[in-house]
Amino acid sequence: MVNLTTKIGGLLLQNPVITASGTFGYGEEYVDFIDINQLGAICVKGTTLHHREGNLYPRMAETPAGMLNAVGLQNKGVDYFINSINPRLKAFQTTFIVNVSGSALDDYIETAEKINAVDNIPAIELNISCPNVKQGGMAFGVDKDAAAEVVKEVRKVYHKTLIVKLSPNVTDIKIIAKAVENEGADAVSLINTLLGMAIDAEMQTPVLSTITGGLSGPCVKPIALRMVWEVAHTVNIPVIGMGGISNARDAVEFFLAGATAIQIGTANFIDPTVSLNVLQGIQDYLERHHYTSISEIIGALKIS
Amino acid sequence: MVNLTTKIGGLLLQNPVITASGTFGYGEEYVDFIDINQLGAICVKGTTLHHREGNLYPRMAETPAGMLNAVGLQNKGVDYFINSINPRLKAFQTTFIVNVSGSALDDYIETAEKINAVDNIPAIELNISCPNVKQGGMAFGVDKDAAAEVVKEVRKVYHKTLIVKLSPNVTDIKIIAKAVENEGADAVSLINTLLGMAIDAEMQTPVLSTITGGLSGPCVKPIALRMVWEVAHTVNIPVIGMGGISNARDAVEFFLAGATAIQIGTANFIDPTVSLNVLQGIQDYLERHHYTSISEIIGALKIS
Amino acid sequence: MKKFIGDWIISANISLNKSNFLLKLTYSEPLPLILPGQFVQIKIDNVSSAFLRRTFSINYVNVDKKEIWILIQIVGDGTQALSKSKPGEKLNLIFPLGNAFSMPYSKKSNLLLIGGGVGIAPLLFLGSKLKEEGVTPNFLIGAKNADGLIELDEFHKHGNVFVTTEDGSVGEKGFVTEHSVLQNTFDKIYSCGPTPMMKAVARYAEKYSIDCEVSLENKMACGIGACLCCVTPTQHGHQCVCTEGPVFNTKELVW
Amino acid sequence: MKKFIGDWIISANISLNKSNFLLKLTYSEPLPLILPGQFVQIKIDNVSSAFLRRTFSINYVNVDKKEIWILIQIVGDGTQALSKSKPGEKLNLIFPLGNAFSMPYSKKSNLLLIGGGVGIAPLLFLGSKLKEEGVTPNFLIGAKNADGLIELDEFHKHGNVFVTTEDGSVGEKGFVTEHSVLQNTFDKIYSCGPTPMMKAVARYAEKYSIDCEVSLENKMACGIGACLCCVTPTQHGHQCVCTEGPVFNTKELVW
Ligand SMILES: Cc1cc2nc3c(=O)[nH]c(=O)nc-3n(C[C@H](O)[C@H](O)[C@H](O)COP(=O)(O)OP(=O)(O)OC[C@H]3O[C@@H](n4cnc5c(N)ncnc54)[C@H](O)[C@@H]3O)c2cc1C
Ligand SMILES: Cc1cc2nc3c(=O)[nH]c(=O)nc-3n(C[C@H](O)[C@H](O)[C@H](O)COP(=O)(O)OP(=O)(O)OC[C@H]3O[C@@H](n4cnc5c(N)ncnc54)[C@H](O)[C@@H]3O)c2cc1C
Ligand SMILES: Cc1cc2nc3c(=O)[nH]c(=O)nc-3n(C[C@H](O)[C@H](O)[C@H](O)COP(=O)(O)O)c2cc1C
Ligand SMILES: Cc1cc2nc3c(=O)[nH]c(=O)nc-3n(C[C@H](O)[C@H](O)[C@H](O)COP(=O)(O)O)c2cc1C
Ligand code: FES
Ligand code: FES
Repeated sequence: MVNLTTKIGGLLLQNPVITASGTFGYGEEYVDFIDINQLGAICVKGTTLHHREGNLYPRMAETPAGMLNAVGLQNKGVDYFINSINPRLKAFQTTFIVNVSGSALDDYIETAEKINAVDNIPAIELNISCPNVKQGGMAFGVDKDAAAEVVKEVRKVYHKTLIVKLSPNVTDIKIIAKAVENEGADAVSLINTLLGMAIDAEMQTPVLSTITGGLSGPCVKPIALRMVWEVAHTVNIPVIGMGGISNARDAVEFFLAGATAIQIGTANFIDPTVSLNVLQGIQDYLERHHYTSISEIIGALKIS
Repeated sequence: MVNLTTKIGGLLLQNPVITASGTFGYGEEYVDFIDINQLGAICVKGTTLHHREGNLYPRMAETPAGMLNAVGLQNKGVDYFINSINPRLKAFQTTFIVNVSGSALDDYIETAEKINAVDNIPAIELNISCPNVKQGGMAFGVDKDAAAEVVKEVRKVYHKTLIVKLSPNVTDIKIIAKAVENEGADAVSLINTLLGMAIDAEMQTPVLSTITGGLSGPCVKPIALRMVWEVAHTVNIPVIGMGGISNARDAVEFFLAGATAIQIGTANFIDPTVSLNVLQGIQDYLERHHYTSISEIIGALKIS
Repeated sequence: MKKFIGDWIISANISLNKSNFLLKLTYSEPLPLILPGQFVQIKIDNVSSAFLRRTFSINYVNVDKKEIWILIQIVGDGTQALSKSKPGEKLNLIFPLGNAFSMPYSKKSNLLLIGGGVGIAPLLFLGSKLKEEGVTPNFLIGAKNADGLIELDEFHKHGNVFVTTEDGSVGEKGFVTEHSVLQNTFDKIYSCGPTPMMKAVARYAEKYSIDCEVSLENKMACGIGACLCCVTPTQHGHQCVCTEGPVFNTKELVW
Repeated sequence: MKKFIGDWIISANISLNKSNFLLKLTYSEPLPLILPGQFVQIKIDNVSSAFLRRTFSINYVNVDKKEIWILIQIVGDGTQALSKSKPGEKLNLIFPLGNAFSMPYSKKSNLLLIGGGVGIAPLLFLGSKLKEEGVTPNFLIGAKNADGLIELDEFHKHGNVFVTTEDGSVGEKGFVTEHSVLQNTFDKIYSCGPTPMMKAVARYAEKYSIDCEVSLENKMACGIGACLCCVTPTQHGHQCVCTEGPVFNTKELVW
């Protein structure tokens, strides 16, 4: 039996397979298909200080080997999460991570502070990289000073495991990663979606109500893998890798590149059982290659 | 009969379909499959001051709806191009654009100067965005001051149509586009490849000899379209759009987003006749929608 | 309602006209409860341009045969590929998804089911259920022309059928909202079809204070309420068509 | 040599063992000149993971029947999909690509054609051509075991066949470079197979000063010299395997 446990800062996960924020609801949506208790963790939907209606429909466009979304952080706000959703989550035996989103510094701080007080939530993922809201989180994620500031301020009020989710829409993601590490992030997760656009040639209109949206799915995997590799060689905190992971082989690639855990997003839409299949596949890979622990392949890429 | 001619600075193209540098050799490679004289233009392989052997094999990895390449600007240098290749190109009736690549400012200047003296070459595409060579062009393309400087210096010695090819590996491509416009670029072309990576999970090695490489093909289309849209709304010079175009519908999307001409790259590998099929399809689209000129759809995206 | 993921076997693929076909699918296990108005998400293998699942209403359910029907219009690569699928092949489905049409309180209800184009799909199942429960439904079906009228024989099995065609080739000429059957009084209208048609029906229903339910077709990624892509504006804000719908009472919608 | 793009019809798909199959393809027009060692690029439709064309040697040409054979080993999604293709289906090919094995100067040449695994593919065509030109080739074929020996009957039609298997189940036990036929003197060796095998053959040829040509299998994007992805280091710098090769004289290679 291989050891699949993995550590993200002070947080010990039973295994390194996490479902990505915005693609797995609150986990409950998937209980008919899989035993979500077997997941390493679940990153819940982006949560903001106040209720948000999100963007207008249409919010989705299919693209080659991927999709664009422009959900725009629709959620009922952090208080609703704490009072009405979280109590139900306590029934599950997996780790829930709250994806904290915002459009202003104070929003992040206040939301993080509220989640800090929630017993059963041991970590937040600070989403400074959502491309889908005006004056949205992405502005923080693409500027090293802004990224540093939000992490610094959140760190003051948030005392559990702080994961910062990075934007791929930058010239040099290493600089942003380093900046948030310096301010006390316990881990970074990447990548969030890439800013993209879809056009309906016959209607001559954008497909999304917001014109641009966030690209995810297998199409982004090569970019995500490169960024995980770059960041893992830059920071000393754990890196959580994601972007297009659809099967165990993809996941292994991210571990080899240096990811301590991985997240699965868009692939859940095509196969709601994919996360546990990936978990099983990782275990099979480790056994086939005679490893005893997932840690043995993390960053193990051979460079000649 | 619709009017397909399109103007790039002082250069009039018979139609807006150009084959992309590095994917169409010198055009000669395709004469068995199509009449290359019918193309709007051909961007020849990246040409440097000196002969370059390029990167070690393997240089290619297939990815979901795309590919990574790490050719590394293999070419025999500008003098060889002028003396041994270009004389043959004079037999063709299409426009040849030389893609000028380099790894130092002086290389760009000297190469551009030499091409300036070549009668039958009315334009260069200044490649400040190749991700595949160490200290390579991309360093210029991701920094607005460096980009401005190389364009400024090349502009001094190059007096024909100067197209600057932009890198998508930046936080804000609009800033780079504006910077090169300010220094006298006649047009910008985008996107070059996105920096990506592929890993062989079983071998636990990178697939490419250079570890990272440039991503192209349909997978990048949403990103390319977004950048073309952003740049077209920023600069007043023509924008040549590319990235994943595989059929006429894709091409029309780029025109609607604001491209004055389009380039076709990776798709040539899958179908060596694709460029003329796209040309025919654009014509059909225009006729079907009762347009008389390609110019009528350039930037015609309807935003509500 | 519990959702499932599983492989179904294609038992028949029947071409109805140039652009419509009917898939009959059978399941290896007893069917779970499936209600009229619910839909499935089908995984399309081996079509590079069909990345996400494709969403289709459940056209008819035969519990004894462990069979469901899916009525499909060919519009793009995904539906094109499905049209070429052959009996014996497997299709992976997530099912049954979404809410359902509400069933009438009284067996005496006079019900009108208005469908246009492939939007008739869920109405056959709804009508068959109503019939089972002792209410004979009235189907009002609109199409461009005679060729666009599909499954009419099936509808005749379960209720009264009224038809309009835009070219007048069959039934009354014009749009569904112009059909003379509307001069009767109805207790409830159910509708599915192109949005302009459903909006016209909703306006008609509002005018005559008839309760009206429509089935929406928003673009979906997950189909199970996880991605929040498929929303429609309602009196209670954005709601997911895949979980709060696809059936909405038109009073709830911000149209 | 002029290259073509066109649709071929699958006339037969013959399974040879668990992982190898033979496709016979026919063309509607008279075949252009095709030489031994040349290859084709096949477009794989409807396999989302097969984005680029797949490259295969031409295994055999029958000009009269306007037919070519492609011998394929299943290694990934693309070849897997091809293995399921059915007679009557079309495949789009770019052909004929690359250079060719050089033919001997003299009809008295004693030639050895060494193939391993699916690398035997181009050697059948080469052998058949040599035979046509009056030179009886010697085929030396290596495989892991009896099951890995494919097309042996075809090779027997065109020359003398020698076999090694790693488990000794057929022919001599061991690697091709250990076979006793190598004690004879040869004027030229042609080889295609796994790189370690070809390197061993090249070392052998060098040791005994025998002219040696090998066929390389680098990863290709375009197949026609346009992308410069498929290079191999040679005495003259990087050369494209798709245009300067796939056949190289081992003297030219930097191995
Ligand atoms: C709840 C619901 C029930 C439906 N029931 C039926 C039915 O019974 N019969 C039927 O023929 N069609 C039905 N549709 C529409 C059907 O889902 C689309 O026609 C189909 O997805 C098109 O796929 P494609 O690959 O052929 O087309 P493409 O145009 O290539 O599809 C591209 C993308 O757009 C989406 N899309 C395209 N058209 C629609 C549409 N009208 N609605 C939603 N998404 C769309 C696709 O899912 C895909 O993501 C229903 C849609 C919904 C949401
Ligand atoms: C000149 C030449 C001749 C060849 N002749 C034959 C032949 O006659 N019979 C045969 O079975 N195979 C032959 N091959 C190898 C064949 O091209 C690959 O096995 C095939 O492309 C694998 O495709 P896949 O989708 O099944 O595998 P995947 O592993 O999914 O392919 C992934 C990618 O790697 C490339 N690739 C994988 N293996 C190879 C390989 N060995 N060589 C080159 N590219 C590869 C594919 O083209 C694709 O781009 C030849 C290759 C070359 C270059
Ligand atoms: C529909 C959708 C909604 C998303 N919502 C969020 C979100 O609320 N917060 C966040 O940090 N990331 C969000 N993401 C990004 C994903 O968590 C993930 O970073 C991205 O999709 C890349 O991974 P993938 O390719 O596996 O999907 C969303 C992605 C999708 C597709
Ligand atoms: C194999 C290969 C080689 C390339 N070489 C060059 C080059 O020499 N100079 C350059 O400016 N761009 C080069 N490119 C980038 C293309 O010109 C184009 O910008 C990019 O591939 C995006 O377009 P596509 O998706 O249509 O291929 C190359 C791309 C590929 C795939
Ligand atoms: S389709 Fe995902 S929430 Fe409705
Ligand atoms: S495969 Fe493109 S040059 Fe050889």
